[in-house]
Amino acid sequence: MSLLQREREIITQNEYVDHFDFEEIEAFVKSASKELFISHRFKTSDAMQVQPRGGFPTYEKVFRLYEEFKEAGVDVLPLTIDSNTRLNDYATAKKMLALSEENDVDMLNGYPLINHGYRTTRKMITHFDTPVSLRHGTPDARLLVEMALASGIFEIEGGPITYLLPYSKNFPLDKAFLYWKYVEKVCALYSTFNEPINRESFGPLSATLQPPAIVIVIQLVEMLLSLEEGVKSFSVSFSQTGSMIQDVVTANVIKKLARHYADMFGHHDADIHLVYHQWMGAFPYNKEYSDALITASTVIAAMVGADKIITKTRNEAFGIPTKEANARAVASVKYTLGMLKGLPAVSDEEEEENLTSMVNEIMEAVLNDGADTLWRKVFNAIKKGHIDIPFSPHVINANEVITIRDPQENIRILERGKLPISDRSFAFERSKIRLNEGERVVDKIIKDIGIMQ
Amino acid sequence: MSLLQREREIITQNEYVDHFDFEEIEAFVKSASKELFISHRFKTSDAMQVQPRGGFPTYEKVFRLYEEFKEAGVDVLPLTIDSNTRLNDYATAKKMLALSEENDVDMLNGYPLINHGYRTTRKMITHFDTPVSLRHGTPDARLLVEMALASGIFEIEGGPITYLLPYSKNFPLDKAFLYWKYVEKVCALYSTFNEPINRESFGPLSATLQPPAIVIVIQLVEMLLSLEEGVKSFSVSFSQTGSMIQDVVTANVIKKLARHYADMFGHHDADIHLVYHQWMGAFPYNKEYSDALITASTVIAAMVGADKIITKTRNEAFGIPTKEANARAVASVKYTLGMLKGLPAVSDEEEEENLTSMVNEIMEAVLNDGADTLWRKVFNAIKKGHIDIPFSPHVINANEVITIRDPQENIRILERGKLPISDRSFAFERSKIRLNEGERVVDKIIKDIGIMQ
Amino acid sequence: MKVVTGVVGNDIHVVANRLIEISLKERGFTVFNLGVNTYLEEFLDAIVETDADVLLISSLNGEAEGWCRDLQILKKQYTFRKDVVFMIGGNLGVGEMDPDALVPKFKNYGFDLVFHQVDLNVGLDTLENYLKAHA
Amino acid sequence: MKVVTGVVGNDIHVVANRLIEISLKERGFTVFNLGVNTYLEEFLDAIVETDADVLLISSLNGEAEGWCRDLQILKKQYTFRKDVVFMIGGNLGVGEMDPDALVPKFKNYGFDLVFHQVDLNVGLDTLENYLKAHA
Ligand code: B12
Ligand code: B12
Repeated sequence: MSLLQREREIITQNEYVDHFDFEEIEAFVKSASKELFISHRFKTSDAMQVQPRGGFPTYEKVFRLYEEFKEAGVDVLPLTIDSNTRLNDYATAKKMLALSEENDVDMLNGYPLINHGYRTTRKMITHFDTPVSLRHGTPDARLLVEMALASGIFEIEGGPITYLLPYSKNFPLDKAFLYWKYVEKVCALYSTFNEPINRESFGPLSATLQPPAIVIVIQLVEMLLSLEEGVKSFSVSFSQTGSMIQDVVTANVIKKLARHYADMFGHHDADIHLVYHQWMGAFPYNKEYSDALITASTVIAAMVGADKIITKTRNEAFGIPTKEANARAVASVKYTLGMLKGLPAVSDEEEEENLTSMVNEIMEAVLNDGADTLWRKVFNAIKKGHIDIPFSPHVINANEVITIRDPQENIRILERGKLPISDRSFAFERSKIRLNEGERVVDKIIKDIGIMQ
Repeated sequence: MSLLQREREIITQNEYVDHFDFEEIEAFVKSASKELFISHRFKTSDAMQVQPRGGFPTYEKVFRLYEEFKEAGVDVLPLTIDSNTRLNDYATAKKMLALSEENDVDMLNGYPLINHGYRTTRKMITHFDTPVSLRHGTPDARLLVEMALASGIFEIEGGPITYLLPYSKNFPLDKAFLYWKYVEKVCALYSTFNEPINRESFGPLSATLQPPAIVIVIQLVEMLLSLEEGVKSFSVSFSQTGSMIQDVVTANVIKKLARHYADMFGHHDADIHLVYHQWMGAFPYNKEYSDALITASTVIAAMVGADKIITKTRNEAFGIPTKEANARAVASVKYTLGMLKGLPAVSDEEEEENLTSMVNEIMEAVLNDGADTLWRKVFNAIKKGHIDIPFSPHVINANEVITIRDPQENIRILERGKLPISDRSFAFERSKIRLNEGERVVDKIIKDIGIMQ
Repeated sequence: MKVVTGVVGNDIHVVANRLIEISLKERGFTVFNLGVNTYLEEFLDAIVETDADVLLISSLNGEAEGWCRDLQILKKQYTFRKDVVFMIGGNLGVGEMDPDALVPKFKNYGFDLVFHQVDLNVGLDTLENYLKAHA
Repeated sequence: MKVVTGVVGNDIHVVANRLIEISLKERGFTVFNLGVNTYLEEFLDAIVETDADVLLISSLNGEAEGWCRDLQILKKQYTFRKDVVFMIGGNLGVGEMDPDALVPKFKNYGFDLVFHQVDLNVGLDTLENYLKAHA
């Protein structure tokens, strides 16, 4: 028995888990419908895939949510996991699930996949015969991902950085790397059974004034860490910045560099896709404006040529959306994408050059670290502040980089902290910034956070 | 007394009109608030001006409509005239206005300006102290325009071609030219009193598969006919084509050529503006999709760099919108424009070159006609089919040009009829068209009309 | 079968009218298209002149009611075959209307088939079935 | 005046928290920011340790109710000044809630000032007025 398999047996032996029948699961995946694989969909369709967010505690409510989504023309279904499960607290999740089932009140903010188990969940997934994407935010997602794959969920979101630095205050980063290494390995293994499992990184990070250079670096390293373990289909992602041209530039650069670095590391056979998140920052407290924001961001997604778009709802500022609001957004995004035609190929050479330089400068610093493995290099880069995410709640994050918006609402680096970018790149960034006479940086930041409100 | 003034006295002596006090009107215009002039607004603001459509029979209802619009942040108010007035049938308009006032039911589809008179209407216009745009569709608008200007309405939409060929079956075209000549002259005269009166042409035409080359030619000739009489501020316009790139190309070419032809005819001092109409064709029977269409078209307006946008509503497919639906669209368009930033400068050289050539080829043919005056040359061009509007209901229109959409939904010329475009330009157009195996043109046209539904 | 068609009143929305002509011809009808901006009398004259089987009126701009309420009276002044089918469609109200209220109203005015915001082909299918049923 | 602040429970929405710290300092308060992901006991410990005048809790992700319903019980286990102002704000419900129902609920839990989906500065203005009134 391989080392990995021994680990898997331990991980899946858990008091909240029914016996894991690895053979049966392998047989299931081998004969699973191609329709369940988003990697297959990417190969066979040119259309931008539309995926909402959403999850409820009970099987019935998720089932009804999926029905609503299907009616709205959804391409990819989400399965969002509750926060107890994310923290591996299956006992609480079990209790709350029972309460939710008895009282018809939601006591969990997502689907407790461990407690439902793969035998039950698979029924739903195969019933809808549509790709499902696992949305969680779990630093230790080993059991969760086993359960997801066994259920027929063939896209796994997350990564050691993107699901940690924006989502956690003090979960140890080195552990996160090792737990995700396991996840990558299992995904790679399953990818040999049928169509590839698709892994997706979470580019929005803290969703607040994130500089594209840092977002791209993190996308690239999570991609490399995944491909290194044998994953063959990977989606890099980012979220709407607030400036149309910055979105376009970010997309052009990330597409180019993702391919470049994948090839550089010998992963010529890996498929790489681009996912665009609709505005992830603070939404307006006005549902009609939120509708407009959702449509405008759909137009931009089409312009940047994303392979998948992840949608928001008109309820975003208020709270967790109803299934109706969620389906409404899907239908409206599908309509917009269907109607939008004649999209121009846009670019801005100077901006693309500068962004490319910054990403390459940081990547060089990361890769030149003395550690023996890639994950350790990345770990060190974060510790050194070479990778530094504004508005991360995590204690390991340097929190020295400060970003503000220029007059076009492009996000610019005002303080570079320990970012290993060249003076030239930094000067370019600074040259775009305009502060009004007497305007304080903090007031500008507050304004810049609220641009969509 | 000048010839024009003699004409004016005759026109304004009408049994439905109270005494026209030309001196008092001149004094009013001379001292009128600059805020009433959109030409002044264009000079002093960079923001895209937002203007809805709308009008009701009674003073009170228009007043309440304006209040609603102001609350939504409107930039330019519309005054849409009822169809009896458009046909100079003031007797019926009077009767219907009385019925509307008595019964609180609208018996007219717009505001009967002649019956209300300028003394009353001016109160409302000056009260709101916001530019008002006259929207009518009247071939003989002489009295109507006198009344509008005397009321403080300092933007006049329309033109001899654009308000005739899409709006009428058999009103004589030569008369339309002469009546509009009068309108231009009066506008020019008033332009010397204070800020210039702005004239605006109606580029959407029949709003159905209109080829940009024809739209632009018509915009140019109406502009020249207006500037020729001394008008100093003119807006050319067009409506969303269905292809983002075609909108951008159309805007780039029309801006360039409008300036070019104005200068060529010596009108260096004329200000020229660009107006973008949100989708003017068939709307979806789904209000949420209509919202999305309205937002997407706002994004495009921002990309083409329009000076003014004219909005639609979510009720478009159903019928005349309520004031609430109308104000909602204004608020949402204002939000979208405020939030959209970092717009790229887009262009497509090859397309722009071809469109420029087609417009110049047609313009050359028009200007080379043997007639002595510009309006006669244009009249002859229409009679000869050198200018030919698809889906015009007018008997004089040649109806030989057939347009269909290419795979990017660009509108392309399939049959050129008598259009004087070169074989090269025509070949370019044809080269873009793809008909599916066995697909009939008429089925394609039906599909192409319904792309937004 | 002969069909007289056109758009009633001061309405100049010509797009549907062009499509109607094409569709009717395709379905094998002989079409007399009076175009937009056609008054009720002109339609009735045309029925007489052409000995038509069907009158197919469009209205889009909201004028339908104003023009059609006197159809019954007008019909009496003309002599034509009893079995001429009167049909109207398009956008039959001003503003947003309840279709369930509009249809009976226009049937009262003397129309056999009434279509408010109904797709053309659905309408023409219904017409063909109606003609078969009454043949 | 000393303020203890932070985000309660497993909530990691840090943006408002950062702004709160800055705004409080600007208004002249001495700030002890416990950051995101802070449990109720930690807040109460900090009041004791710092002898704070105000406890300002944020909650964004909908967990507020779950964490705060036992505040009264917990308060009894601690000894601190009677006049400490308890304040909470952010997004206090799951899904879309009626603010008129939420505010009394949280007042019952033992909060003096409750702000559901209310702008930060409005909340801080209210706090300052409250402090003046109770000085
Ligand atoms: C950015 C964001 C994120 C980022 C957070 C990054 C980070 N580390 O900070 C990411 C993407 C990581 C994230 C994750 C999650 N999020 Co989140 N997120 C948002 C979002 C879009 C904006 C929040 C924000 O930064 N706003 C800007 C700041 C300045 O404003 P604010 O936080 O609203 O605070 C203002 C006021 O509330 C007030 N205020 C705050 N505290 C206090 C205190 C007092 C006393 C006063 C007076 C005022 C006050 O002052 C601020 C300025 O006016 C909101 C939705 C929205 N509002 O549009 C959802 C939202 C808060 N998130 C939500 C959820 C559920 C989550 C998740 C649990 C699950 C998920 N959907 O992925 C996760 C996990 C988080 C966890 N464990 O808690 C929900 C909460 C649901 C509810 N309450 O019903 C929201 C409302 C989205 C939604 N509609 O579903 N999120
Ligand atoms: C294009 C258009 C115009 C163009 C018309 C160009 C031309 N000459 O044809 C222009 C810009 C010039 C125009 C002008 C006006 N228009 Co207009 N226009 C439209 C628009 C956007 C699309 C119409 C269209 O071409 N649709 C495509 C065709 C193929 O579809 P259709 O006409 O809806 O017809 C379908 C069905 O109704 C059906 N059908 C039609 N007839 C029949 C008959 C039968 C028997 C059956 C079964 C089916 C059937 O078959 C078709 C295919 O399915 C509509 C709104 C909309 N629908 O989105 C407004 C609309 C029809 N217009 C309207 C109005 C008021 C006007 C104006 C009076 C005033 C103004 N707002 O400017 C003017 C003046 C016109 C006049 N004197 O009549 C209103 C009517 C209001 C109402 N009924 O309550 C509408 C609904 C817009 C609105 N919401 O205010 N218009």
